[in-house]
Amino acid sequence: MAKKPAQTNADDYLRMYRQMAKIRAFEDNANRLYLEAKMPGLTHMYSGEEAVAVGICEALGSTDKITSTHRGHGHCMAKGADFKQMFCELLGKAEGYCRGKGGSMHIADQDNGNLGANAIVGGSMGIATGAALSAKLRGSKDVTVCFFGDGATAQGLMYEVMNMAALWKLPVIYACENNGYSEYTRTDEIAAGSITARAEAFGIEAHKVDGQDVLAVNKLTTDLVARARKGEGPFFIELETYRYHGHHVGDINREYYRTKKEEADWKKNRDPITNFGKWLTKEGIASADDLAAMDAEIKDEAKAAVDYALAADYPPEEEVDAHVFSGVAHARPYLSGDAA
Amino acid sequence: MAKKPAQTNADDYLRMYRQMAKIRAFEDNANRLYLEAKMPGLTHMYSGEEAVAVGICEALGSTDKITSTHRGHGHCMAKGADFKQMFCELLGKAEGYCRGKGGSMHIADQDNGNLGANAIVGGSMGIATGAALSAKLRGSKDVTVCFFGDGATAQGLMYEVMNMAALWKLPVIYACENNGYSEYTRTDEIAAGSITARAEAFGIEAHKVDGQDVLAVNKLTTDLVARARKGEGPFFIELETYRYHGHHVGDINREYYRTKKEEADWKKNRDPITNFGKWLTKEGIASADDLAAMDAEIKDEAKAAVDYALAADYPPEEEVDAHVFSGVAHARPYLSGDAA
Amino acid sequence: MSRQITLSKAINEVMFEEMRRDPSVILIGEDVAEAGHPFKFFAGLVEEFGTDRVIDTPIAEPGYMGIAVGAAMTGTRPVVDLMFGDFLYLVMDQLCNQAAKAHYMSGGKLTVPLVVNTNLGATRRSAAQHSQSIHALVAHIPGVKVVLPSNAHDAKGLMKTAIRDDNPVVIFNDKMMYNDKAEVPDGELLIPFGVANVLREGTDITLVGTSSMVGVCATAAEMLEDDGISAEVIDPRTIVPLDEATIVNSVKKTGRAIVVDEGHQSFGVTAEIASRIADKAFYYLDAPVQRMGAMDVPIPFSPALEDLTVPTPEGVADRARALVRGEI
Amino acid sequence: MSRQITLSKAINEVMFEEMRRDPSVILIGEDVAEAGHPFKFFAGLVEEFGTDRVIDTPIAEPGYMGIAVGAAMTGTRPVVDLMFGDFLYLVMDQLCNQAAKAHYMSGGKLTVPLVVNTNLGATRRSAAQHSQSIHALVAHIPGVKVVLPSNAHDAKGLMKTAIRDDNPVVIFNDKMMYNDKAEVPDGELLIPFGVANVLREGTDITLVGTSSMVGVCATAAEMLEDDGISAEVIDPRTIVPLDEATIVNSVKKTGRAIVVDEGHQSFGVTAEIASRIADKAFYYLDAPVQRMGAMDVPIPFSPALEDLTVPTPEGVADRARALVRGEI
Ligand SMILES: Cc1ncc(C[n+]2csc(CCOP(=O)(O)OP(=O)(O)O)c2C)c(N)n1
Ligand SMILES: Cc1ncc(C[n+]2csc(CCOP(=O)(O)OP(=O)(O)O)c2C)c(N)n1
Ligand SMILES: [Mg+2]
Ligand SMILES: [Mg+2]
Repeated sequence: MAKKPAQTNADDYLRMYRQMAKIRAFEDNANRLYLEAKMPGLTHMYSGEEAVAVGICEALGSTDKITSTHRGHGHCMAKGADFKQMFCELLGKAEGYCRGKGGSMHIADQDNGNLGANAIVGGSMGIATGAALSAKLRGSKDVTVCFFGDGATAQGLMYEVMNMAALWKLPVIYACENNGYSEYTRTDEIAAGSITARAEAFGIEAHKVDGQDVLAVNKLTTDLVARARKGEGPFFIELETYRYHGHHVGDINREYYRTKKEEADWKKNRDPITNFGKWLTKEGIASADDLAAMDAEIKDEAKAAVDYALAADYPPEEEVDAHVFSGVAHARPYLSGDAA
Repeated sequence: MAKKPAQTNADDYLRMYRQMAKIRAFEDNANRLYLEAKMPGLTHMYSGEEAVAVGICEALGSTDKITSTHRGHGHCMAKGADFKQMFCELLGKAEGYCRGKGGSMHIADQDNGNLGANAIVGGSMGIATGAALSAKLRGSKDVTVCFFGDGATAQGLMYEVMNMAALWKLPVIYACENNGYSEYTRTDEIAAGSITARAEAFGIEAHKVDGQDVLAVNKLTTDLVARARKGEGPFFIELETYRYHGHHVGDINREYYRTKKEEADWKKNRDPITNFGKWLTKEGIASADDLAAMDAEIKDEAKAAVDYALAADYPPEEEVDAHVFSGVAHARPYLSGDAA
Repeated sequence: MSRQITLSKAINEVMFEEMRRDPSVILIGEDVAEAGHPFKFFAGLVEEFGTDRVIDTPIAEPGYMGIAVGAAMTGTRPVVDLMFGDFLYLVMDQLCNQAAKAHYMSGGKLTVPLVVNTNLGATRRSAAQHSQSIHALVAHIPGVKVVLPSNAHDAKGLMKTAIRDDNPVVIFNDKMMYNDKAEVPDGELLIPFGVANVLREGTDITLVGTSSMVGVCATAAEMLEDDGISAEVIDPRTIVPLDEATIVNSVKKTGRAIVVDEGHQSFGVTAEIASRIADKAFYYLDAPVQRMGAMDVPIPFSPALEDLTVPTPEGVADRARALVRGEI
Repeated sequence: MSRQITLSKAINEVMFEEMRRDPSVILIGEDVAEAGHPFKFFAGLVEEFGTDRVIDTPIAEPGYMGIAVGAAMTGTRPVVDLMFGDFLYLVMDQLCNQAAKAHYMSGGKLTVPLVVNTNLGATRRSAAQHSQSIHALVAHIPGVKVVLPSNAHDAKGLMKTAIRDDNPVVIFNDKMMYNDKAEVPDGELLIPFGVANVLREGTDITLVGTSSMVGVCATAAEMLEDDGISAEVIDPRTIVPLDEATIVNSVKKTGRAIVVDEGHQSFGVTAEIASRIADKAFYYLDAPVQRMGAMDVPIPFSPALEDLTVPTPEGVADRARALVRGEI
């Protein structure tokens, strides 16, 4: 694990704020790209959940690993990704993190320890657990965080890998982002009993935390990461949070499954960025003007990255059968036995 | 649910004894057929676990359903199957329950409510839960029991279907036959935490019972079945039991994973048939001679059925592509578009 | 009475009509009730039939697939919705080891009347895990019937037949076709399995297309007409069972064939159909049977790459011209 | 140094040699440690390499397959044992949606060096859920290599290549072959993928056999020799990638071909290979390419029925004679 340079708390706090603001800016731009029909396909917005990704990823070093979800932009940014490569990927451009081959639902950023978003709900739970197994076997101190939604707790894979993680004491933290919905269905309609009790039944220590409070999330995670490094894992965290947008950008009329009042209430009273900004000013760490300046700077940076990505090139046609196999330049001739 | 005729307790007890003795006799013959190379393939012996199948199935009516496992002869007999058709199936003969197509690991006996054994560990958990859903939707009062081993608790499918069974309050009882081993591995090496707590975490009432005590099993199950019929299900039972033979008939040298002493101990002190026989004589329900006579009669019956099955015909060759599709006499012409 | 409706609407009608006709028909899947499915084709069902028969599930595909198998064995006829065909991988055990084999393994005792409603098709910019056409996998497993409607009319007639079939049937609709309209009769419409549709008769070449590729072949045939090439276009409609006779007889007449399917080309549907043609029409062939499937790569997200992976009318027409000219 | 060992022993040697050579190689599966696997081919490994590298798992195939994918992405080279090929259905999502696509979807960033060691083959009287040969399913998915050894020698050389490959590779050994012996060199043996083995040269007909069917074809070729028919026998050894040239060139020479594989015939391996031959050797063929796969039925338990479902040497020889005599 690459160690971060020593920093004052104030720096940490400001970086957390900045990271949350960057995620929000990214999503606002992504949504606009969709509305202006400049984005291929659909995407799932992380807005409202920023404190989860940032609180957790700020407790990790750059060689620690995460696995992400269909709602993954936040995780990716929080783990250190930059605007340009992310927007390029979102638009299918060659300079994207995955050379345009992955898109929104598959952004991976191996250099920062992000093993990839996943379009299969729950699909990365094994991968995260395997990364933790690998760290343990290789004698690395890296910890892996597996992000997934409340909806993913219905997937059997989760119980299979939690069982093994518990038996083998793996340095993995399962982070359940409970935003109250899976698609258009409330969590209580799809999850019987108690989510944390399910982890506990496998002998895994489980916690519940307010996912809108970046400091609470960060404090808990920092503690659990340290313990996981010492071999005390695995752990489970359920984070109560909320997505501001629809299930995906095209999910506009939501009233049949949740009220406008509920949405307004979360935005008004529980916004992770606003509330953390207030706390920063109250504590005298930053003035309102400082934060406004930071917001403006981030918006400009995002805008510039969007413009860059819009103008960037698509991958050349010959890349279509590259990267099918590692070590094989082009899959098509290879598959018929030509050259190995 | 077809109601059983009213009976005295003594009759019930003697029938339970008889059912357990029949299972033991079946397995002894199956093992002999294997050792004498008269049986195609391998099979998994239920000997030692008889009180589980019998205690549970005696609490069910004939239209109640069960799903069974690779170690399924006991469930099948306990649910009402007869020797002849079972031995015929075991030998791949046309008069077998499945016309020889299923064999030991797939015996199904729909008429007695047995939806089939399964060679995929945990593979029938969805089927059992679906049978319960169907009963509920159709307004039938049938209850379904899903048999599976401790090893099967590692399969994610179990958690997926328990979640739905709990959400939908289905009349299903999950019966975990914990015989201490899955193949050659001790249960504590493959199951973290607590098995019953896992069910409880989904809001499912869970019980643990001595699987060698047919009366205890039967009493608990009778109670839960009645409650399930009233819509209070699902339920979960963990039954502590033991298999006397190896994982399958070919698993002869077992000392690397369990001691001879442990095996001897279970057989001597916790045999479900011996102990229940002692109780019956102590209570004056049957004399030792009565029981010996019953045993002898069962042995003869089993022997006759084996001889019958050995002499019986294999299915005719033209059946090979029958039963691929319901309503299609022969799959081969059908698949190429000839006649529907 | 001419009436144009979308494929989504056709599915919707089938469900209404069949659920009214037969109370044992139930619908199971994610967000199929109040939400009426992400693609909206189940709108209104829960209001009429209630949550007992229109059942929203958690995101547990193996679980509810297994539940459907058990429910099918015991007196109901479940229609299981699988939101994306790509999720078939998750239910393969329950579909292929359980549903497909139960009737056979039980010597005919158990039956599993069950429909899986799912989809195939790329070019929605949905990337590799939401763009697959993996119907060939299911077609390889004995005991499952495989239905590939190519328009709203057939979607209705085939789905009704599927729901009344006593076996597991998997229906793959093309995602890109949900909003395409066709003339569809109101009420009863049953299309038998194993009967191909000859969309267009021709004498020079046979184009066999499935699902999304039927339209591609039809467009290619029009292009070819301009060149004076007469193409016969055949849509098998079901690949298990497969109407071999119609296809083979057509090729016996035309002497040339291209088989087009949106699944990956290697080890896929084009191989099966092409090799049956090459065998049964061997002595009538003027040129080798051609196969055009999706490129053997995971479907890329980038539009610039994705569009290269799927056969196009131009590509089919080019290949046909080359065949007719004797260049292959 | 002539040395005959069984296929089981070959697997055992590979694991010892590769785990010694490369500390990042690990073994994961059910009862692979103390028990040394139900088929015993991992005996002794845990004693030398310990439970850190020889890892017994619970019966959770999707789970440990997923774990292997993550471990492969992060510096280890897992060999995943899947006790029966039939359990592939359970791991399809992790294998086909995750392992197979990660390298591509990440634009080459992530690599998944992973081997699945599993099997195929019927006639063990194990019934429908333990007798399948479903390698065609995996072969259809881009991103996975598929290896079908037909003897102990190739099993060793191909498995070593697989472990050193940076991609997901699935090896299917024939269950009936675990105890069959062949001459196998001690120590290093690497057989490249995509290079077919011509077992026997011939001039009248080409028999292409895979895995269990290589022996069947070889026996058939001997029978045919008695009739004065000279058969060339080719074992592709890997079907992804496929050595098309060797097969096609052989058929160009002989003018006739039969493709034999133990997977179900429809939508399976025989279709792919036969249709490539029928295409690429079209102008050289004297008769239609023949396919012989397992019958399109679930494998029945009863010996009287099971033996009817799989191609036999007699059946292959009969078909070959008919072809050569121009009866097909
Ligand atoms: C295996 C699988 N099933 C279904 C889907 C379709 N789907 C995509 S996101 C989603 C809801 C996920 O809910 P949750 O896990 O709570 O995450 P959230 O969207 O709330 O962040 C569903 C059903 C999928 N992508 N994968
Ligand atoms: C999905 C699957 N994985 C592995 C196997 C191989 N197998 C057959 S029985 C068995 C052990 C099952 O243990 P348990 O569930 O405890 O049942 P028991 O044999 O003890 O009755 C295993 C691993 C299988 N049949 N199916
Ligand atoms: Mg959610
Ligand atoms: Mg057990």
